[in-house]
Amino acid sequence: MQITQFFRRHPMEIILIVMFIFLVFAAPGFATVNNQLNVLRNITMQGIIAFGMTMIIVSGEIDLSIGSGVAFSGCVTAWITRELVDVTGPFFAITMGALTAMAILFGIGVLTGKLRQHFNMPTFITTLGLLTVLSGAANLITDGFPITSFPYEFNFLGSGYLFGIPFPVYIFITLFALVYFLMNYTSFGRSLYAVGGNLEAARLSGIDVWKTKTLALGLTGVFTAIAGVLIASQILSGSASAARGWELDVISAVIIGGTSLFGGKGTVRGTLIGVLFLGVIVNGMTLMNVSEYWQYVVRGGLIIGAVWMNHALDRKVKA
Amino acid sequence: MQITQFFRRHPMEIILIVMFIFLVFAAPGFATVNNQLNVLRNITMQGIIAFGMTMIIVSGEIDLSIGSGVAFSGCVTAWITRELVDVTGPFFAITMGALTAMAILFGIGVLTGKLRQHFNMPTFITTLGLLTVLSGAANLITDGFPITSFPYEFNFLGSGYLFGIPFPVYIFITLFALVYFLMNYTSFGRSLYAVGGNLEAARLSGIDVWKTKTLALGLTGVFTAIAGVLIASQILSGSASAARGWELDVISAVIIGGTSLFGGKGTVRGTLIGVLFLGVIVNGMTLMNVSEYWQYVVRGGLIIGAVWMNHALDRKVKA
Amino acid sequence: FATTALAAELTIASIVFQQDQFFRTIQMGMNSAADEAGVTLLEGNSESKPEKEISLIDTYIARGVDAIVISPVSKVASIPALKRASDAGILIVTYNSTIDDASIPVSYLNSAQRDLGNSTGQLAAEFIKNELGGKAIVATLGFKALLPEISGDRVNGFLEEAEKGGTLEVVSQQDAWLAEKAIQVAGDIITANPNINIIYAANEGGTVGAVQAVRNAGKAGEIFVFGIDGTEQLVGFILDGDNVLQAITAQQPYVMGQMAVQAAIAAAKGETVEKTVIVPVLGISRNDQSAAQDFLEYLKSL
Amino acid sequence: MSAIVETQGLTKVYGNVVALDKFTHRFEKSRIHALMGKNGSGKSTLVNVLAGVVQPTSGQMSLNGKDMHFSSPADALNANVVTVHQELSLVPELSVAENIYLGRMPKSHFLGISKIDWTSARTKTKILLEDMKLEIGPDAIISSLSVGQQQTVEIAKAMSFNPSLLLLDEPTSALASKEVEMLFRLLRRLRKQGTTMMYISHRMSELAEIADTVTVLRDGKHIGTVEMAETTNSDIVDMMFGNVAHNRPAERVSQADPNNAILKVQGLSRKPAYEDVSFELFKGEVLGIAGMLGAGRTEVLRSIFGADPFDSGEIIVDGQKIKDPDPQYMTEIGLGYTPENRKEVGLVQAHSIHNNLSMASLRQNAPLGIITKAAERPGVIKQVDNLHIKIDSAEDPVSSLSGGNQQKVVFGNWMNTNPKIMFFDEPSRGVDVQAKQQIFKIIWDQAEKGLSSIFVSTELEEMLEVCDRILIMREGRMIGELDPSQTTLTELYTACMEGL
Ligand SMILES: Nc1ncnc2c1ncn2[C@@H]1O[C@H](COP(=O)(O)OP(=O)(O)OP(=O)(O)O)[C@@H](O)[C@H]1O
Ligand SMILES: Nc1ncnc2c1ncn2[C@@H]1O[C@H](COP(=O)(O)OP(=O)(O)OP(=O)(O)O)[C@@H](O)[C@H]1O
Ligand SMILES: [Mg+2]
Ligand SMILES: [Mg+2]
Repeated sequence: MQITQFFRRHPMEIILIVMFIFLVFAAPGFATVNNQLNVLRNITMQGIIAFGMTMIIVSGEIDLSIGSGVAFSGCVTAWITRELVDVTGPFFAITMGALTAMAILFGIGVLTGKLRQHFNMPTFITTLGLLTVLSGAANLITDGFPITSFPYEFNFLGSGYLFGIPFPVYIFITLFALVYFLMNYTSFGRSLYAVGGNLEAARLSGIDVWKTKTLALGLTGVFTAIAGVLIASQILSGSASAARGWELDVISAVIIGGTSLFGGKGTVRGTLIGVLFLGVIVNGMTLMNVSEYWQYVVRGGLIIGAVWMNHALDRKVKA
Repeated sequence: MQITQFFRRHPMEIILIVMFIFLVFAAPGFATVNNQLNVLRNITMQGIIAFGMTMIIVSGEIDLSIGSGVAFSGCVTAWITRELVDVTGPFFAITMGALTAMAILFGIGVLTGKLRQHFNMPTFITTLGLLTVLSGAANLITDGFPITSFPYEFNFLGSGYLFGIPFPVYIFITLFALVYFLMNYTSFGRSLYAVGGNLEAARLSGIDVWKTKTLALGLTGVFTAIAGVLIASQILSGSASAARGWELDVISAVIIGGTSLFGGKGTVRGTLIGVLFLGVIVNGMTLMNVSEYWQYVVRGGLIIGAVWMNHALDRKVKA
Repeated sequence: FATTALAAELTIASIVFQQDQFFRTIQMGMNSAADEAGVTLLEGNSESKPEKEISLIDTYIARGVDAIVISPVSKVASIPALKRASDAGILIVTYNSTIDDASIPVSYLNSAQRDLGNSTGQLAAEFIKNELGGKAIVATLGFKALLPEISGDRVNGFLEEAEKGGTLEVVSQQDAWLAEKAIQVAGDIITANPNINIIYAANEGGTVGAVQAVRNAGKAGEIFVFGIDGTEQLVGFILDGDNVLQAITAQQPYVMGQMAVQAAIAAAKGETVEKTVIVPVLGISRNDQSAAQDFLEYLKSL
Repeated sequence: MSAIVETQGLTKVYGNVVALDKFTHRFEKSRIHALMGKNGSGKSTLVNVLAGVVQPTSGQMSLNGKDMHFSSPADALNANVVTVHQELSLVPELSVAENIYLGRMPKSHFLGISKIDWTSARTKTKILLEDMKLEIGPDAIISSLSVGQQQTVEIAKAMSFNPSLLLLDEPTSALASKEVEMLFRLLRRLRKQGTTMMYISHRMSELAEIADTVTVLRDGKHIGTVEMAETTNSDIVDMMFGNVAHNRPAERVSQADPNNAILKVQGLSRKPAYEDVSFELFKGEVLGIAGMLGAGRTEVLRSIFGADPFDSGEIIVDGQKIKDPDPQYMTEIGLGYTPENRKEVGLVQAHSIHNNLSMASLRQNAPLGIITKAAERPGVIKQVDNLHIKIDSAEDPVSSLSGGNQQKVVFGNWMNTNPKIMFFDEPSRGVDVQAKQQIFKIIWDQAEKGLSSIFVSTELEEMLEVCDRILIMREGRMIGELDPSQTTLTELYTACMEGL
């Protein structure tokens, strides 16, 4: 009884566990500690952004520019590092670069929010335009060639281990906790839900709806920049071709986690499950050596299937 | 007075004309008849789909799978042609192939609608999953190699001329007229607006809201298949890598044309303008030999700028 | 330890960076070599994205493969992950493209990207000298936004050799690597520069598109296309009577795939392998129809 | 054109709530049957079942002796069963004409192709609207009309069907006297033509005028049916509430402090909605603004609250001039506003009752930006108790409440902010008699504690009952002021209609 209740209320958790158990037996090397740490590290970057995206989508908006945003911020960081490193040394140079990238993407998020506020421009289209602009900008910064200005030690950030756990995982957990706190225990977080649920009702209740949306967009910009720096650290360079197409992966993870695209409904806990789900699928299929083409079919099918299950069970609970 | 009125009501037309005049002077060869015909042919494929997408978006849904849909239908057509050509001759084989592709994509559109109806699955996520599935399927059909089963004559469909005008342009115009008629003079078309504007009100008024949405999705599937066949004809093969990323171009065109992403508002005439706008940008920049990276920046910026102008002027008219 | 391993116990991971027929053919070559030796071959695709590549490599490290056969996405961005793999005792073999740190791969097999451009360039130089009177107006189609380094090598390699046939005036350099996009871009270029007489496309999709665009414009016999890659469709264009596609340079992906896996197996068995292996490229020109015919037969036999 | 409706054990269950409980009754033809009952008693549910909007959990219904099974509203419409729903159901972006003929636009044929005949749709709409004496153009876009006007469009739409059974769920809740008269004229005409009608309203005064029978529901059960001619209002109230009713409000003394104008408005204009509006609101006062449909009351309140802009004029709160009011700032300095259309802008329908009751006080409860449910719970419990909101659990979505109970949530949301000044725009819309009294009592209690409020209602009786002072608004202008204790209903009505 209790179990079926749990199942109905948390279908994604169950699906994830079932898939996990299946892979333990079916995918060689899946169950090793090393591989699990790997999965964690691999989902870190998209996961961080997905946490931010959850806030955006709950608030009733969307951000399609994050793929280019990641590449852009890696390139900015690498570029500033290259310019400064001889003068200031690598540590300061990289810090400056990363902070600049965060500031720029925060600013772009805020600008997107302002365009929404003052001109009612859908974030869908603004960020779609930005996807192209930022990709072009990243290429212009690098002139198409990866900028390799980082010292080898920088690799630690994205690929190093601390107490046996990949370093980025700590960032991942910290940001998850932060967003969890924001969404559940702050007036900003509550406002996200209200604003996404009914903009006008929220406005008439004295909530600063635009500040709320804009902040969500800006914060996600910062998260995107962090992911970009981590990627740059992993590949030890700023590359304009990184992270192409991530927007769709990240949004998928958020939706799989039960967040409603129409706004007003969703949890970052769900997003965590969604991120793990996608991460485990990719890892499992690679380990099982599923052919490239079938991977596409299986992955798309599983996304549809998972969301379908989510909705089908949700209906049952309600009825 | 009249002119400022027109300007305010039809900002995109004006932007388009201004850009056109600019290009006449700035882009070598832009003003030639040949080039204009070229632009027309180039926008045909995305344009056809954009007409369908207008119906979908007005009805309050979205389709993100069309890029893969185009590739898929080209591959299906090529594949069936290869299997049948020796038995039936090329004409019948290609016809069969094209019809099969249309039927499959129509079916998938209907299925998407049914999932929305019965499980409240957002079309955003279903079609996002399909984007991946169809791409995988196209690759499985072709095993990664373009299928070159078409006779040279088939090239006419996508690249030939009739009375001095590229043949696909006739298809483009026919489908535009069809969608225009549907959206303005049929119950189905008006239901699209009602359903997208207020689903519950439409339902209470006795409109079959799900049939309306489903039909829009199915029809767009057919249009996507037609575009796929035209592309296959142009490149004389079925290739799984064709049309990647089109979904975003097509949606951009629809939004630039003034259709609201929230449903209930939009015209196919606007979409035509949006399609022309994007087509002319690409053509103009190529003619001016703008570097690839700058093209990205300019294109994204122009999309944002155009939609911004649209919204800014719209406000003025209302105030 | 690896030196005493039996081939049958080996697991080799292979990574391509794109989903196209070139890499598909490489995979077929790899498969045939793996089957022959009875080793397990895993297949992955990094989709030209450095972060996806890292994730694949890490997954294969976790799975404990014996060797990774890879066409790295970037000379530099791919180093850290491959170094990690190498440090974990996994043998690295690079093909098609490689990394700047030569200490990591045990072997590198390649048709140098520049050679590809050079080869078509040489055929073009000859054509320019003989048919165009030493003067050519040229446009190029690359894939800079996708893979800037390789695109640069192929385009510049072409121009460097083609110049030897006379004076070149390069009027347009654009990106277009998918056929349908290349039709549009090449069509636009032809409109902008009606006096152009040579279009060079640096990959298969671009070449198909360029040929179709010239046909669309009714400029067969006035504009001549030079391309890269030897596929059935392109060889077909060479054999076509309409005189549009003049020459292509085929890599030998099948052979390259075979040799890459063989090198990995050999290294895993402790045999010495060549540090660098150049897989020859094959220029195919309209002037030598029988060679083209032979090549087509070869393709069909794969 | 006529219809006898019979229901047999009709039951509708939502989760744990039995909204309609074995409802069995026969509704005779060519009559107007009033459905009465307090908020949440199941009236709308009955209508929704008859209209095919929801399917009954069990039970049968029949029309003229024939079983009817409606699986969708379309089925009901096909059987000539037409409904005016409690909540507005028009498509905002479309024109009046298209909304009226939604899904059944007139067609013409050309070369064998059937296409929509726009001219005919416009003409037919024009005739229909003129017949109803409405001054709305067929091409007007719905979203540009006031709520009252939209309500009349809905009625026009229902009329255009020539219904044999017409279900009216609080059609007058957004209408003023003139439009109510218009509606009643139409209903009488339909009755003469043989149409059977069910009529839901919380306005007792309307029953005598329009209803033939009264059917009372309580907790989803059929309590009884009486002939209107043979009953009195207090009998009906007894049936509705059992014997707990009849707490007429105590006479009250105005708490207004005429020396302390907490809110001053001077020369506020935004043409064409309103012009040169000036008035003062005193501390502790309940100030009414009366006017006909579209007089501009809502617009003025929204502008003061900062929900809409204004062109010129001054707003002074507590002696302080407010430059650019916006809802957030106004909330901060102690204003509150309950909007007239709760469904669209008053509530977040998908969210819990808890969240809706805590929305406006969010920032008050989170001085450092940090908030917990526990901190909000006392406020939630207080409002549920004070307002007798009928809920199962505070975590249920507010959309599961009946219309009247939703209205109470809107009200409670603002009470939780402990406001200094409140604007109540149609606070009693859709609220049953008893709940209405509760709401009024709270307004008065708060006034005693120093709350100043502006009260707007289309029901003039109510205005007289509640307010200390009434301003009259006509066509966007303040034209005068009345003392309710010195004014009869007729006088107030005349003032609104024709000026002072
Ligand atoms: N969709 C729903 N889900 C759950 N419960 C519902 C739903 N609709 C109505 N109810 C419940 O059914 C009961 C009857 O509601 P109904 O809307 O019929 O009342 P009503 O008599 O029309 O009240 P009012 O006068 O306030 O409009 C209420 O307790 C309400 O909470
Ligand atoms: N969104 C809008 N766009 C254009 N005009 C509007 C809009 N809302 C209201 N109006 C117009 O402004 C005038 C005042 O409307 P308002 O809603 O303030 O009237 P009201 O006195 O509150 O009456 P009601 O009982 O209808 O709410 C009306 O003529 C109405 O048509
Ligand atoms: Mg009701
Ligand atoms: Mg009003």
